[in-house]
Parts: sequence; structure tokens; C-alpha cells
Amino acid sequence: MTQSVVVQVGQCGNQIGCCFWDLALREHAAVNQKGIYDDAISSFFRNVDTRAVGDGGSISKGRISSLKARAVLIDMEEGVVNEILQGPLRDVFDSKQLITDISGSGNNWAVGHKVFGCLYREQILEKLRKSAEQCDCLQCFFIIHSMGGGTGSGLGTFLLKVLEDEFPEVYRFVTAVYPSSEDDVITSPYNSMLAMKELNEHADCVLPIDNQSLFDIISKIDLVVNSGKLGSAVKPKSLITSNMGAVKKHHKKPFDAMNNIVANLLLSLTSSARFEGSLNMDLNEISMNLVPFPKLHYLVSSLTPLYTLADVNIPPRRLDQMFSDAFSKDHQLIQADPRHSLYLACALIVRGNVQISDLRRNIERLKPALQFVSWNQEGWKTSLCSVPPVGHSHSLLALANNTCVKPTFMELRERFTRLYKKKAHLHHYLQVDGMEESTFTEAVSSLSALIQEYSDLDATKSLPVPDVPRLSVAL
Amino acid sequence: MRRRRSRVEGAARALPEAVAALSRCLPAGPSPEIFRRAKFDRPEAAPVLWQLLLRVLSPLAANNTWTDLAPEAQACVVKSALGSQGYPRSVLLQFPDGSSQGSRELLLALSWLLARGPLLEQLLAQTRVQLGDQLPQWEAPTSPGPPAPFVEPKSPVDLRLVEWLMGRLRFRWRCLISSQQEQCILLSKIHLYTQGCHSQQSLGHLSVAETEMLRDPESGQQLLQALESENIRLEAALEWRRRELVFWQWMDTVLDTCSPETPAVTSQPTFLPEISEGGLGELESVKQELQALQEELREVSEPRRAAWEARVGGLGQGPEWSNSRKALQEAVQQELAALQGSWEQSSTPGQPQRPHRLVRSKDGAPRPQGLQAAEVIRTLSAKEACLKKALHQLQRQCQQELARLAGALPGLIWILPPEH
Amino acid sequence: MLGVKGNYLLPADCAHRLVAELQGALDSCADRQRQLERSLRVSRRLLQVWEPARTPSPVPETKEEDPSPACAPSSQDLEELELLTQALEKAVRVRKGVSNAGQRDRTPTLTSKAATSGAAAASHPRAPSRGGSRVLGTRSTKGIQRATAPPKDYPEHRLRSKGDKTHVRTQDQTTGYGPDLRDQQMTPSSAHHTTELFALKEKGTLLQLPEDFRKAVSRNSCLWAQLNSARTNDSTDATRAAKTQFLHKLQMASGCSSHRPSATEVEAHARILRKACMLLRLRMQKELAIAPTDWMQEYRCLLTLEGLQTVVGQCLHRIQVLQAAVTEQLPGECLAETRTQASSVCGGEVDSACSPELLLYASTEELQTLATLKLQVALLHQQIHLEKVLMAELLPLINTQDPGGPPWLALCRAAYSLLCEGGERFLTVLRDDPAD
Amino acid sequence: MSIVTVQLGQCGNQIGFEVFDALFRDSHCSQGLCSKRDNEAYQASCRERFFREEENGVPVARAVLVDMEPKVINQTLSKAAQSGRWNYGQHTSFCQKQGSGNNWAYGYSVHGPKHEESIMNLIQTEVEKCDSLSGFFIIMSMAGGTGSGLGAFVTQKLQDQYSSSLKMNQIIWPYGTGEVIVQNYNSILTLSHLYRSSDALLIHENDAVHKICAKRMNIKQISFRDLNQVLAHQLGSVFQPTYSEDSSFHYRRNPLGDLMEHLVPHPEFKMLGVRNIPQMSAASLAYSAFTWAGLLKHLRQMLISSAKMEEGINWQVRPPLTGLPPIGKASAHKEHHFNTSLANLVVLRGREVHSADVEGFKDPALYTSWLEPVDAFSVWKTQRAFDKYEKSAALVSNSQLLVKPLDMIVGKAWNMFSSKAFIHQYTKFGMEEEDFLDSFALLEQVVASYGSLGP
Repeated sequence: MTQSVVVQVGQCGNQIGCCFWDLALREHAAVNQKGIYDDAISSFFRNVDTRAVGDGGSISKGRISSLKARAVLIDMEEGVVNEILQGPLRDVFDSKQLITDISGSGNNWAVGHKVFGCLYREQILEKLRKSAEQCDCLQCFFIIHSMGGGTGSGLGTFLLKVLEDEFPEVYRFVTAVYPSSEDDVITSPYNSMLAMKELNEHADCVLPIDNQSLFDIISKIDLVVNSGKLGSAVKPKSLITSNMGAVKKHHKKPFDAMNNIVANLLLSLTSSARFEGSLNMDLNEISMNLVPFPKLHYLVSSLTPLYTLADVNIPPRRLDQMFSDAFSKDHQLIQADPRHSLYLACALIVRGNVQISDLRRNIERLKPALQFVSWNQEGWKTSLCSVPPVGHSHSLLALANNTCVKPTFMELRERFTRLYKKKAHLHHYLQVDGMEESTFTEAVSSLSALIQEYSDLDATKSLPVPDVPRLSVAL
Repeated sequence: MRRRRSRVEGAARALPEAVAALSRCLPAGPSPEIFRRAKFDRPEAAPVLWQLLLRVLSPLAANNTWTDLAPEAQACVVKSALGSQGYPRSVLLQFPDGSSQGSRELLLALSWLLARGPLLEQLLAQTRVQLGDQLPQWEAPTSPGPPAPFVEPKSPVDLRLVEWLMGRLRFRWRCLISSQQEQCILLSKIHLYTQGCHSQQSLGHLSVAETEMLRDPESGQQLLQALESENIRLEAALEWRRRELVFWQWMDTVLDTCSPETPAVTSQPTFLPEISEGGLGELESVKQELQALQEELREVSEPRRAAWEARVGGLGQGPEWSNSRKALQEAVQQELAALQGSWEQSSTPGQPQRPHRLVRSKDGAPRPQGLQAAEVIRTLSAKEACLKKALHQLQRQCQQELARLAGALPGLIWILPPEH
Repeated sequence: MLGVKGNYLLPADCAHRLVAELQGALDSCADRQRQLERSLRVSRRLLQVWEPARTPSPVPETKEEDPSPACAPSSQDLEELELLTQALEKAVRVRKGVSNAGQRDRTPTLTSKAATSGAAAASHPRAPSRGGSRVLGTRSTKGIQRATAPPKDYPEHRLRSKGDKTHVRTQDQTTGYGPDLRDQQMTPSSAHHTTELFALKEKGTLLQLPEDFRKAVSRNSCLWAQLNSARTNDSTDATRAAKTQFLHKLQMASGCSSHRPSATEVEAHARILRKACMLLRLRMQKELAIAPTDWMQEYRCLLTLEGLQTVVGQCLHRIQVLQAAVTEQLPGECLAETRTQASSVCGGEVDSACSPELLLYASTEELQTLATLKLQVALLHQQIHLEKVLMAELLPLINTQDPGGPPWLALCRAAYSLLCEGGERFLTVLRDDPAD
Repeated sequence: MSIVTVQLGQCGNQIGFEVFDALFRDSHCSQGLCSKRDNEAYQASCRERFFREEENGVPVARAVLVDMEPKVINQTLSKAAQSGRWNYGQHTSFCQKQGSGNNWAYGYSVHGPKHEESIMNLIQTEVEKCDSLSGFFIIMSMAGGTGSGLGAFVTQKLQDQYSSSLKMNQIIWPYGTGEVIVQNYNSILTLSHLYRSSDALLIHENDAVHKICAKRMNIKQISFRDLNQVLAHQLGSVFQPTYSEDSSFHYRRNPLGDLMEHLVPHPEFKMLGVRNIPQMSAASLAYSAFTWAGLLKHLRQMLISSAKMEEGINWQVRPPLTGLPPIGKASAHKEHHFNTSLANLVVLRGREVHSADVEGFKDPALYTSWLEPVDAFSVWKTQRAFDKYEKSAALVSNSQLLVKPLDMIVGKAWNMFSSKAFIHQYTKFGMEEEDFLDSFALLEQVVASYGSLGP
């Protein structure tokens, strides 16, 4: 069994990470009733004998003693990390996994990337190495950060290059939270643009998340729950947004619920690699199946159902609804409409009591309404994991490599251009060592090239499927 | 008195006794009386002698349906077999098939066969009761045996059918190998489990036939019977040995009674067996191979000779020098003579031509006299390698030929399977 | 859906030859396979549990309720008997030859076996129809056994007795349907009398060959030895002279003074020369693989290569002489030398009468390697032969066919597969379409 | 003779388990409808072929389990252990921590060479436990990375090391849509490599088996286990013991060899399809009765009309009339897609098997012009009933059945290849575009060759 290390960078990254660890613990606790440290738990947690002195306390088999997250927490401020360390999850981390500073990146990608990058490179590397050593077979780094801020986008993307150099064999999956248009950080278009170039070049897969979409989903759920449409059928704590309250102070804030969705995304994404199922999907299969060309590695995700009913024996219609929802605009974690764009590839990661025939039926049903690129008319990757998320009987994570991601990038470019034309705040960036104007122009052309690639593909959408002449056998 | 009489009687009975011994020794051997009648060319002796010759000439065929052959067919087989062995008298060969004449000629033919070589020993050896386990002596035929009753296919033959049959043959080869491997495992187990059972120290363990005999009393009886009757034949052969002189003297008189053949009849080659296309073709192909080899040898040795001369030219010609040269020349001569010997003899060391009884040697035990498997394996491996090479050479030759033809055609791309 | 048909039809004579060759090869392999299978059955049965006694169980045999009409008892019996016959095929063959010599029996089946096995035959209760024999076998066998002469004291000696425990009961030995009824497919669990069962693996070392058999064997080897020594000293000079004289006289009387080599001789020569060619080539390769380190070696190498050349020349000369003799261009005397050589060969294996020599192997693996190699060599001979036949038939066709057309391509593809890949793999021919 | 099974990847291991379980349950089933003695012989023959005896008396499957990640192997091993009927051997499995990621090149070029020694050692150990080895079953899917890539690699090595043993790859043909996005690449690479190193490819189409589960077995929610059980049944119906050619007293010793010699001697035609009849749920079976004539009539029509199950057979399809010019008729044939056979094997099991009449399969019109039915058709029989079915028949066919699926896969892969999509994932592990082209060329030839069998 492989292991993954979560690298959470910046405020956003750490908050999501925190939710993730909370949910991961709950999930494994629910599955692993006997309290035995097994392969599934080992993928995200170490089992440590706390009585042992030093690092030698890792236990590979037997009863769970004390679980430690395979995580590296990085923030250039202390606030969020300190909160975590004082919260209920404090035992899951130890100080050796943390890197903090007190000064903050000032919402400046350049500070995060260039200044702190240089400053903390060795320290970060050392912690990463340490976490890697504690793995049997390290398969993937999950990097979580925002695109708008300074530390997350700057230092987070700096890390990508470091990881690529140091661990070329290990996949780099980035969960990147994109700022909404009403973002309160003025420089976020700069930060996002500069970060995008790094993601283009050094990530294996990027799961773009859009705060606005998360917010919309939460609002809608609240509306449904509060309007009582679902009545008493809604099970307590069965909402995907439910949370034991790892970070108590934010309990009522929408961010909390939003972060929870992202955390669930990561759990579902890795579920088939961690738990048994009749059709397994390892993490390395994700990029293999969903990334047809190296740079087109942005995967639009959607999670369904967002709630479940008390009735565990879901009639097929309910199950089918779950599949339909996954393709609707409302359930995407970025502002995008995959149904009206072009699919390059699509993965369905199903958890719980769902069989291959359910999957087949729904693919057959939904396929006609979807547009696929000419060379991949039937591009589905599917997996069946027998362990459902806590409180659910089944769930679906859909990952789409779809040109619908393009508008997000175009809007980003637009907002960047608006700011950049005025040269607003530019000097904050250029005064950082190693930053030049060309850094910006290169970032723009990198993004433009990406957008162009999507556009080219989009252009084939309305064309008939070309009949490529095959090799002709003489006899 | 009694002794003398017996001696006199003995002299008179010497011939019948010799012939009787011969008869006992031969398969389906006729009574001495038949021989006597044959001398006088009596027709009633002929059928028996045709049968006898058939058995003698094709002892293995005796198990097949050949014994059921019509007399005409029997005669035909006998004649062609005698012919291919080079029997000189054409009178016999000219008898119409299935006729009852010529018992004397048949007697002459039989005697010719007997005089020519160790016929009896061969016959005995061929039918020898096999008590031990042996390496299979199977030879895959390299020519289709007697023309099978082949029916013309209804439709013309597609070349793909040939490929199909070839593929089938490949599967059969592989099945043979698997079965043989299983046989080895089982044999080896039986040998191991019966270690120490054999009365003969050098053997140590039982063979399959011996074990089967113990398991199944009936087959044991059969085996014993077979052995006993073989012993009787062997005794007869030995007796024949002691007495045969008188037979040859008698045969001289038989020969005198028949008229010499006219040369006119003999020289025509119709009944001299046609040297089979196979034999001559084979000779021709060996010739080509040898010529190729000679050419290769010439190519490698000439430059070496030249280089050698150039190098040696400056060297002294002292007696020591010429002595060593002479010694080397002799050594090489001997080595080559040994090499030549190895194919002139019918059996080479390390290559069992006649049945060898397989014996599992015990670990650590003193090795009994015998051929070591490792030695045979070495010889066979070399042979296998050589054959493989020959095959590959032929295949390469074909490949070049085909490539030449294919290369001449534009507009086609030939994609060969990857090299092994 | 495809425009061109990928077929090539062979000319009739070529088709005839190729199909006949391959069919012949297939048949011979099948024969060999059957032979192997028979001996495998015997061996396998030996390694299974020996069931010395099969006293009938009180419960009726389920077999008899068998609904299958194909399992009619008579054919079942015949089948089992057939097996028996096959088991000692070789021995039977010899015996049959002998008994045929006396013109006593003609049918090579069980009846003949029984008839010739004397005392044993009388006690043989196995009858072709099983229904009756079973009753006979179960109830009254012992009586019959005693009444007739038992086949020596065989079974007593099967196992060297080690106290009473291992002593095998003898009376039931030949009861009813013999032990071989349940051959390779018998499972141990199906046996009723576990106490009387044993496997070769456990008690094989306690087996003992019966006394009379041992005697016969030693007499046999003694006789063979005598025969061999008699031949090597040869009979008296007088006998030899008489034989030679007879041969000479016969030859003279036939009016044919010159000797043309016979077909057998030519074939024998060809065989020898082929072997020679192979050995010479091997020797040459060995020599070429040597990298001489000093002048002695270098010189020796040179001499060997030249010597080989000479030997090859001699072989070639021999072939010429033979070919000429066959076409009668040379007087017989020139063949004198080759004749003597050939006669030792085509006259048969002189040594074959010697007592069997031993071939010692140390392990199962070694035995397997040995046997496989032996077979491999035989198969390679066959393969090379087929390769030559295919070359001779197919290459001329390719050269004469109009190149480029579909039949020619089909021919080429099949020929490539057969000639260059041993029929294992194939090539693809693509059209290099300029439109692409 | 024994067969050593190599189970590769998730699919191979899951199916392998079901196959052994099906074989074992059938051979120990009391409803064999034959005599005790016959049953014992049948059992012994099945055992020799697929199981070996272990010390504690529990039969052990002659199998080697290989996967590049541990979950499935662990699951499979424990399922077998829990069955209590049979088990896998002590040290017969090999797994690593990280799978091949659906990447054929990773399985073939990275995992293969890296673990060659360990895997081949396991296989050798298993082989040495056979007194007599007939050959190998290699069970694998084509879609993923481990089954397909490593499977192709292992098959190649088996060919090198055990050249005289027979190799039959049991190949699971992926659903037309949606298992793995790069499944068509992986499939063409697998097929082309196996065409060089394997003797026969026994192909099971997921789509077809799925339909059988839905339509014939009446399963509402179909799981992979259901699919695998249908598959195991099909395999069992072919490879459980049948009487040998020359006598009905001995079971066939080397079915693998017999099958191959009859069906796949030609190097260009190695794809075999299986059909069997009847197939139905246990519930319906209780109310059904069959006649040999009925079963064989259906089976024959399934064959000539390329039907994958006994439902929805097109009865309009008829063999082409010999002697009539193809003009005029041709269009009709095209419509109905008459399936021309190269060679067929029919396996009959159950009551009154000797009365079954297989003449319908001996019609020359069923076969390609260059093979006579006498060469192209064979039948195996046993009166022992198989897996609850009083009478059942299976058909292993080397015919045009699989050309269409193959043509589809090659077409889709070619389409993707022309756009160069996903190629970088393969070149990363040392493959070149040339390798793809070679695979395409070989398979185009196979498609063409099968295509040219027809009238």
C-alpha cells in the first residue's frame, strides 16, 4: 500500500487541511472498528508509540497507539497553525512537522515564492524528506493552497519545483483554491497568474476549487435544509458539510463548511486507493487517464450527493440522481458547466453499495448528453470502492478534464490584465529579488498558451468526428 | 561301440542338426526338411521361405499388418528389400509375384543374407526382451514413409492449410516434449523408490518392466515366458555357430545345382533397385554442404598460411624448431584421424546407439561401469547446437531471398516480426 | 468488406508433396505420443497405490448402475485388457514372434496370451464378460487357485517379508478383475482395504524379483555373452572361408562381377558423410574460436584447418566415386575401399548384440535434460528436413509468380512465415499510400 | 497433466479465485448424475489438472498470484482460506505496494524487468510441483496496467523459459465504454505482444458477460463477482475433464494441447471466443428441461450469427449456399453477418451425451474454404453433468466472432494515436511511437486475415 503526504500551505491550505485530517480520522475510525493499525490507515497516518523517545516510535503493525498525520504544515504566520495545535487535532501533529514564520507574505506571491522560498528551502526540504522516510512507498504529495494570497500561492508553488527536483517519482496533486471575483485581496490576480505558471509547469494534476462555487453549494444546502423540504429525513451529521468542529471558533462561518467540501473531495479521491473495492483506482491512474497532454492537467470536480436520506436502501432513481447531479453545473467545485463544454476525459469514483451495473446504466444514460473530444468518444475511467463516506451509503466524485475550465482562466487573465495595465501594486513585486517584468509576461503567455490549447480543442466541438485513415494492410 | 555309432550317426545328422538350430533361432524358422526340398527346387517349400525371408528382411514389419499381406505382396516386399541390399542374383527377382517356383533361389537368398553379416545376431537383438528402461530411440522420420493412401483433396490446397498443418505439427512436438518430461519424472521416481531391490548389484533398482511384473503377476508370467523363449533362441544360435560349417559346405552343392545366369539378364538395371531419389538427393545435398565447408576452410586458412609464412620466414631453422613442428604435425594428424574415426564407426563415444539401460546412480555410491549421462548430454548439446545453426542458416537464406524479391516492389512496407 | 482475398492456391503436385510430408510427420508424432502415453499409463499406475487384493465389497459396485450404454461391461473389460496388452508391448511382441514361429496362435489378444502362458492360463479367471466372472471371481477363486497350479510362488516374493505386517496376502491376487482395473484414475480414497494397500514410495525397497525370473535373466545374459564372444573370435577360419567362398561363388554365378552400390549402401554413405560434415564443421568452429597466444598454438591451428580441408576433400572424393559408381561410370574395383567401409554400417549394428550397457544418470533433472535433448535432436532433424522440402517447393513458385499481385503477396507472406519463422510468426505488408 | 495458472492484476486475481472455486465446487458436486466411480475419476482428473495436495489435506490451487498492489491479493487469499474447501499455496503470491497506474508501459517496462526474477521464481516453484506440466493459464485484463503490461511481459518470459509448455491467455476484454480511458492503447499493446508470445488468446468480453448476467441470470444489480462467476462457469465448462478421444474410460490428459492443436495452429489466428448454453439462474433452472437437439441448434445459430448468448439470436442468418454465385446473395449475407469459422470445438456434458448429434457443426459451409470440417471441428464429451446443468454445451470458436470488437479497439486507439493524446504517458517509460505503430500494423493484419476467412 502506498502513502501520501499532505503539504498544507498558507491560511487557506491549513484550514482545509485541518478539516481533512478531522474527516480522515473519523472515516478510518468508522471503518476500522478494531483499532488495528492497517494499510488503509497507514496511507495518511503513522502509528507512533508516544512513550518512545525521539523518532523511533513508528509502529508498523498492531494496535493503534497514537496516530500522527503524514503532513507538513507551512504558514508564514502563526495564527492558524497555532489554533490547530491548540484544537482537538493537536495530538495528530507534532512540532517537527511545522514551519511557521511570524512576518507573513503580505499577500505577495513574490515574497512567498522568492523570499520565503529561498529562506525556508532547506528547512522545508528536511521536513519533507523526513516525512518521506517515514513512508513505505510514498506515492503522492497533496499540496493544498490558495491562489490569491501570498504564502499559499507563492510558497506553495515554490514547493512544487522543490518536490519535482527532490522526488521526481512522486506525484504532485495540487488542490488550488481560486479567488472569487469579489475577493478582498487586491493583488490576488497577480498572485494567481504567477502561481498558474508554476502549476502549469510543475504539477501533475490540479484540482481547481472556486470559493464562489463552494459558497453557492453551501447556500443551496442550507436553503434546502432550512426550508424543511427534506423534512425529518435528513440524518444528523450526514451532511457532507457536517463537522465535528476541529476549529471551533469558525464553526458557524461558511468557510468551515466550504473547507469541508474540499476535504471530502480529497478523501473520495483517495478512497479507492485506501479501501477495498471491486474496481480499484490507484492515485497514479488519475493522471494516466485524465491527462492526455502534459499541460492539460486541470480537473474539474464535483461531489454528490451533498446529503443523504435516512433510507439506506436507495431506490435506483435516487442513485441515478446522484450521477445526474455530478454533471450539473450546480455541483461543480468551480464555476463551470461541463455539460456544455468538451470532455477530454472523465472519471467516476464511486463509493459504497454501488455495483458495476449501476455504473454502466448511468454511463449509458448520461453519455448522449455529453460531448467528448473526437479521439476519446468513450473516455471514462471508473472505480468502485466498497467503503462509503461516513454517514452515507454511497457517494460519487466526478473528475472531468473538460474545456469548461477555460472561462475561469480567462477571467483570471482578464482581472490580471486590468490590474497589470495600470501597473497597480507592481512595485511591491518588482522590489523582491529575482522578480522582473518578464516574470509577469512569461506567466501571461504561459496561461494564454494554456487557454489557447483549450480553445483549439473547443473548436473541434461542433465538427464531425474525423475519420482518420488507418494503416492499410496490403493483404 | 556305442560311441562310435553315435559319431557316425552324428556325421550323418550334422546337417539336419545345424539346420534345425538355424530354424529354432530364426523367427518362424521352417523345418530342416524344407531346406532339403528347397535344394531340389520343390514348389512346396517356396511359400514358407517367402514368409521367412519377409520376416528376416523386415523384422519390425512383422508386427504390423505385413504378415497379413497377400503372397504376391509379400514377394514384392521381399524382392525390393533384397534388391536394395544389393542381392546379385536376378533370377529370384524375376519370378512373378506370388508364384510358388524358385524355392532353391529363395534358399540361396537366405544363405546370402546369412553369409553376408551377423544376421542372426541382428534379429535376436532387434527382438530382444527389454527388461531395463531406456532412452527413447524415436527418430522423427525425415521422409514420409511408405506412401500413405493419400486422397487428393477435393478443393485445391490453400497455402494457409500448409501453415495450419505446420502449426499442428509444432503443437505435437511440444506435447511430445511434455510427455517425455513426465515420463522422466515417473521413471526416476520408480528407480528411486525401488533402490536396492535389484539382485544385480550394478543396477541397484528395478525397471518399469520389472516393477510391473511384480505388480501384475500375469504380465510377470509373460515376461518370464518371453525371456525363456529368447533363451531358447540364443541357445539355438550358439549351436548354429558350432555347426554351420557343414551348412556352408552343403550350400556349395546347392549352388552347383543351379545354372549360372546369363549376363544378358543381369546387366539390365530394372530389378537392381533404383537408387532412390532420396539417397542420391541426399548425397548431392551433402556434397553441397561439404563444398561450402571447403570454401569456408579455404577462406580462413589461406590468409593464415600467408601470415604464418611471412612470420616464420625470418625464424631460424634449427633442429629444435623442426622437431617441434614435426611433433605438432603428428599430433594434428592423430587428432584428425580420431575425428575421422568417430564418424566411420557406427557409434561414437558418448552417444548411445544401442539400447543402454538407464540406471539412477546413488549419491556417494561408487559408480558402476557405464556411460555417464553428463557425457551424453554434452554430445547431444553439441549436436543440437549444430542442427539449430544449420536450421537458422537455412532460414536466413530464405529471408535474404525473400527480402531481395520484396525490395524490388515499391509502394509496400514489409513489417517483420521483431528479432528474437 | 475487404477487397482482396489473401489466398494462394498451390499447384497440385506441390500441394500433394507438402501435405503428404506434413501429414506423415504429424502421424509419426501421433504414433510416438500414443506410445509414450501407454508407457506413461504403466508408470503412473505403478506409482499409485498397489492394490494387491480386491476382495469385493458387500455393497454392489456403483459402476454397475452406470447409466451409460458405453460402459457396457464387455467393452470395459476389453479396454482394460487392451491396456494390459499394451503394458508389455515389447515383451509380447517378442513372444508373439516366437510363438508364431511355431505357428501356434495367431491372434495377438488376450486369448493367445492365456493360451501360451501355460499353467497361468488355466487359473486365469478373467472372462470377457464381466457379469459372470465376477461371481466366479468372488466366490470360488480360491478354489480355482488351489485346484490349478498357481503361477509359481510369485506373490509371496513380491515383498521381502519384514515380519507379518508387510506380508502381502497372496490368494486374492488373481481374483476377479485384477488390480489393473483401477488404473491411473483410481483415487486412494476409493480403496476398501487400506491395510493391504501400499505405495511404491513407501515399500518399494522391499520388493523382490522372483527366483525363477532371476535365473532366467542370468541365463539370458550368460547366453548373450557367449554369443558375443563367439562372434568376436568368430567361428573357425574354416567357416569364414566357407562363407566367403559361398558369397564369391554366388556372385560369380549371378554373372555380375561388378558391384553397384545398393540403395541401402548409398543411404548409409550419405548418412555417414552428413555426420562427417557436421563434425567437421563443429571442429572448424571450435578451432576458429581459439585465439592463439603463441606460435605453437597458431601453427597447430593452421595445421588443423588445413588438415580439415584435406579431410573434406577426401569426403568429396568419396561422394564423387559413389555418384560415379551409381551411374556406372567407374569399374567396381574403385569401390572396393568404400564397400568395406559401408558394409560395416549397412550390415547392421555389429555391437548391438552386446549385453545392454548402462547409462547412468544422477538426478531427475539430468534425465530430463538428456531425454529432451535426444528428442530435440530428432525434432530438429525433422524440422530441417521440412524446411528443405518447403524451400524446394515454395521458392521456385515465388520466383515464377507475377510479383506484386494479391496471390503473390499471399504466397510471400505464407512463405515468409513457413520458411523464415518456422511457421510461428508472420509479417505484415502495408500499403505505403501516398495519400496519407 | 497439470496447468499452472498465473493470476495478474485485480481482474486476473478476482477471476482466478472464481475459476478455482467453480472448478472445485463442480468436481465435488454430488449432482454429477454419474456413477460414484466415474465421479471419482472426474474429480481426480480435475485435481491433477488444477490442484495439488498439501500436507493438511486441503487442496491447493496450482496458481501464482501477481499484482503490483496488495489489496486485491490479500482479499483473494483470505477469500480462498475462508472457503474452507481449497486454498492458495503458502508462498505463491507476489505483490508490490504501488500499482501500474493503468499504464501498459509501466507494467511492461518498469514492473516487469524489476520483478522478473521474483515472479519467475514463484512460477518455477509451482511448476516443479507438477509431475507433468501441460502449460499455463494467464488470466489478465487488457485495460489496466498490471494485467496487461506485466501480463504481456510475464507471458513473454514464460515463452522464453518454458518454450515447450503451452500458454493460453485468458483475456478480459474491457467494456466498450468506461473502465479505463487509455484502455484501447493498453489493449492493442497487450494483444500485439501476446500475438507474438502466446499460443492462444481466450477472450471474454465484459459487455457480453454483463448482458448474460442481466438477461439470462436475471441479476438486477450486477457486481463484478457476478460477471466473474459467469466467466468461471464458461472456463470450467471447457476445461473440466472430458473423455479422451479414443475411449470413454479415461479422461483427456492434455485438454490444453488438444484444444490448441485443433483451434490455433495458424499464427495469424489465435483469438478464441467461448459460448455456452444453457445459462440461467438457479431459480429458472428448476423449471427447465433441455434436449440435446434444442441446445445444439441454439448453439449453432449463436455461432453463425455471432450471438453472445441464447437470447436475441438472429435466426435469419444462414450459412452461404455452396455452389451458388455470391452475387445477389452477398448483400443478404452482409446484412445478417454470417460468421465464418476457422475451427470450432464443442464440449458436451451431461445426461445421454452419446445421443447428442453434432452434425450441424460439420457443415462445410460453416468453415473457411481452405479447411475441411474434419480438420476444423472437434467435439469433447462426458456424461458427467456440469455445475447443476443436467445437460450443457460449450463452444470454443476460432472464427470471425472477435474481429468486430478487435476492429473497434484498433480504430479507437488509432484515432487517439493520431492526435498523440496520452502518448507522453507511455514514452515516459521508454516506449516509442514506433512500438505503437508495430502493434497497429500487426493487429491490422490480424483484422484483415480474419476478414478474409469469409465467403
